[in-house]
Amino acid sequence: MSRQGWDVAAQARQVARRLRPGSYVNLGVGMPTAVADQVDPEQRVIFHCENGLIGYRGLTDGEEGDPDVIDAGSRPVALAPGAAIVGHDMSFAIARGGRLDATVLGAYQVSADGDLASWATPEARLSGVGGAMDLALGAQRVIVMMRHRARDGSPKIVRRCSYPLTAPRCVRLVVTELAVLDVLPDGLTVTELAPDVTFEELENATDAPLRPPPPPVGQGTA
Amino acid sequence: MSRQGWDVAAQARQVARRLRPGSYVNLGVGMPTAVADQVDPEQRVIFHCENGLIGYRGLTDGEEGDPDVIDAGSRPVALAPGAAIVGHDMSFAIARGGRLDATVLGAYQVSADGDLASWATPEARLSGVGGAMDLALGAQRVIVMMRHRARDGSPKIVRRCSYPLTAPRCVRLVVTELAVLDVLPDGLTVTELAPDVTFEELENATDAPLRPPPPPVGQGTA
Amino acid sequence: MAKRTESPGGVPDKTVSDPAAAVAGVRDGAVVLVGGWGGIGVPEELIGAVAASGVTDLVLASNNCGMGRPGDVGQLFRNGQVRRAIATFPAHPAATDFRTRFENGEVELELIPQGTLAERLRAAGAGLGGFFTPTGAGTRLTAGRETRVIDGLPHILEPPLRGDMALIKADQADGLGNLRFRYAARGLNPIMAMAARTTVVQADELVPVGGIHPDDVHLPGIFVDRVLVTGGGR
Amino acid sequence: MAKRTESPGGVPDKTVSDPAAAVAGVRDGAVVLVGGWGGIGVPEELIGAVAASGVTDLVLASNNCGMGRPGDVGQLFRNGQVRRAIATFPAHPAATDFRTRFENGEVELELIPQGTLAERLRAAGAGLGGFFTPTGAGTRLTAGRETRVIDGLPHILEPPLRGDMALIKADQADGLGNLRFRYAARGLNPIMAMAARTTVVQADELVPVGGIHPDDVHLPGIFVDRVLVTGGGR
Repeated sequence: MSRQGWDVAAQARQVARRLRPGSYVNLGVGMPTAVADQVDPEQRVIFHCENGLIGYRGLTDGEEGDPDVIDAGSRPVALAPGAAIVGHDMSFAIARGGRLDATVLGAYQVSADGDLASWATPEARLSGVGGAMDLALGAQRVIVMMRHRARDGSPKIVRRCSYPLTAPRCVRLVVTELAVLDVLPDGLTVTELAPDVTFEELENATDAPLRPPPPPVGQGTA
Repeated sequence: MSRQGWDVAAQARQVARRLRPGSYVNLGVGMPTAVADQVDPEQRVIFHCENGLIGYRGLTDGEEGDPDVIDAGSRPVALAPGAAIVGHDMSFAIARGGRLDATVLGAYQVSADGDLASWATPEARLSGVGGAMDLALGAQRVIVMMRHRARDGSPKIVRRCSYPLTAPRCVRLVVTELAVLDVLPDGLTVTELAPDVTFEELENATDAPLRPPPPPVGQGTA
Repeated sequence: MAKRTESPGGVPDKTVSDPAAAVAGVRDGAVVLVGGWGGIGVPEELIGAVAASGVTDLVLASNNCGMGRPGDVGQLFRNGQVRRAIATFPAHPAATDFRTRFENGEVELELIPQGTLAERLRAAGAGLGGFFTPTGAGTRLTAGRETRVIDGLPHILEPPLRGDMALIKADQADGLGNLRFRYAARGLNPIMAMAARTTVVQADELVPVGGIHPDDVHLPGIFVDRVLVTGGGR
Repeated sequence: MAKRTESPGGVPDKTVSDPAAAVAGVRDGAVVLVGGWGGIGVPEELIGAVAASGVTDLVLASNNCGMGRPGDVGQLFRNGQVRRAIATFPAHPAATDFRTRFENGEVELELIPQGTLAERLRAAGAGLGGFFTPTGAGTRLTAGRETRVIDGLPHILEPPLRGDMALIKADQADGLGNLRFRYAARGLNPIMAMAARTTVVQADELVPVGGIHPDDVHLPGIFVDRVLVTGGGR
């Protein structure tokens, strides 16, 4: 079965182009690590990893990494000019202290009012929390990058999370392979749909009310 | 009036020779700073200053200091081989965390049970505390180095401090220009008298019971 | 955090051209954190700029309240710009400007142990709500404060100390605000930078971005908003 | 703190000759802190020495519970040496040794957020009695814990996390135990060193005393008791 919507690189580009130029952005484990590979260098985004790297970039084709320079997924990356290294105490001081303009995190579920569930499933006895709670709580803007549905097909964007929360009411933007959604005080608004996805398909894949994207420029009704 | 007892350098040597070889020792503001000049380099004591220097020594005659290498009294000192610099957060983590084998502090009063009063006089509206409370509380061994009497002639070693405390029951050793005294669970014991001082003179200058020094070796009564 | 500027090439550049621009936005009533200890690591140009700005009613957190040196925080007391001082060693004999104001009842003083000052600043920077420290327990300095016995030892609950603006002094800075300090001039400077909404650095030397090895950055630029290069120093 | 040895010349020398000597004194029931994150900064020689020592009933604090690499903490679970694990990410797919013990009820798990782990270690090293953090408030992970609303935000009271022994990995060490770490291999290693009664370092390289510039020491030797030089690494 071919994947509907954006591939991971395209999905990462959707995240990347919504990062403010010159801002400090944490990339969490899983899918979000791909954002460092897809960002436009002209944006001069400075990527933070919970392990203490501040200022890294994805490797270029064929570039060899340093074993001690890895991202949240233990994947080799490279230090950018002006990088700085800190220990975990300082790395999480940065996170909790509000110095991150944004964090991009994976998730199991996101609710219509921005609750984030990303660390445990209801049934599993064993789970891992890592740095997600500190990041979700401390970053100025929490961006979730995830598949739109779980492996069993169930929606991951829901009215109310059934999975244990990472932090309540923190998510501001959700980027899936199907769409980009803003979490606004009055609900979820679709900002952009992947080219091969209709609003009705998106609604069917989502367990929460959605407002449609604005009409393309020049095709307004007014 | 010539000073009775040890001069400051000799008094500092009395402190210095009681520091354990290879130990980490903080030197506080005032008279204690002189200890760095008088210690035997063979003892390999590593001096800590609250400002974040770990591993310094007094300047040698004619040696020029670096303006950014100063002790607790803002006096130029020199870094020893293997020195390390930390910020104040780490410097006081070291103090409170119990990593200092000893601290040498000045005092207004020391009580017979080791209470330390070193930061405020009862009458002054304005006083300064600096790092004394953290050091007195955290160091494994608190050594007081001070004049035996206040400027007005009143004893500074007292049954009970009338001045506000820096920390209770923390002082283990007191070195004045007249004598060296151990603060033991059952009271003050004189370990050594300055050559020109008698035990009776010391008792007259002290407002707490004193036990006399042991007889010199070879002249015991047994 | 202050708005960041960008140079034409798109590289974030936190350098500013003059002391007034460095402290722009400091307001009456602001909590200002000023680095320096024992006369070193003192951001004299920035203190002078705050003095020149004429702001008043400041809450000033700093290790001392002046040591009688022309560029130090003493001038802020002399000018009557400070409402309240938070310090560990305000009683320096040469701190006459502070002393006069204090004795006339024109300045309040919050006296705190140096390790507690450091830890309160760090707690603010680290996004913590407070901490329990054994320092000062059982002394006049903490009378009436919330106390809890932990592991048999009384501890005082200390709140974070946040600043609206931090004025700090570094040895080297790059355009991203990565900093290095020199010997004991490090002091309170890094944790004050962490604790403030807007952090302004006076640096002796500007180095190119990449000129500080990543492992040798003492304070990452993420805590720094503006850098004034003075070329002074060593 | 462990007793320090001295070389014949009187210079304190914290180097030890072999892994067994490095971890000497580790006892049944000890709280052992083990550095490393994501497979780097892992003190493999020291973990191996604890495995070989045969001690049991350990409380093991470490970011993960193994990642399926031969030298990592997984072997301590395989050997049945651990009673309780304190970790942030124990669920690595390759942590099969831990998972088996956990699912059989043979190992307890205390799962804590990574920033809280870091801060609890630092609090122990800094002689603090605990701290309030907003992390984890309102989640299942902190259910039943002491909570206080500070500045409108619920905070959890977290206790310090002290170790009997820390096993850490550094890039460079001198004989006084001054350390440098390499890039992201720094991680939890410095704060674990601060938090333990006895800190043991596995260093890739021994440099002469004075070989690290004082401003470039990442962790001062005052926190270090023993150094095992492996010559491994880069």
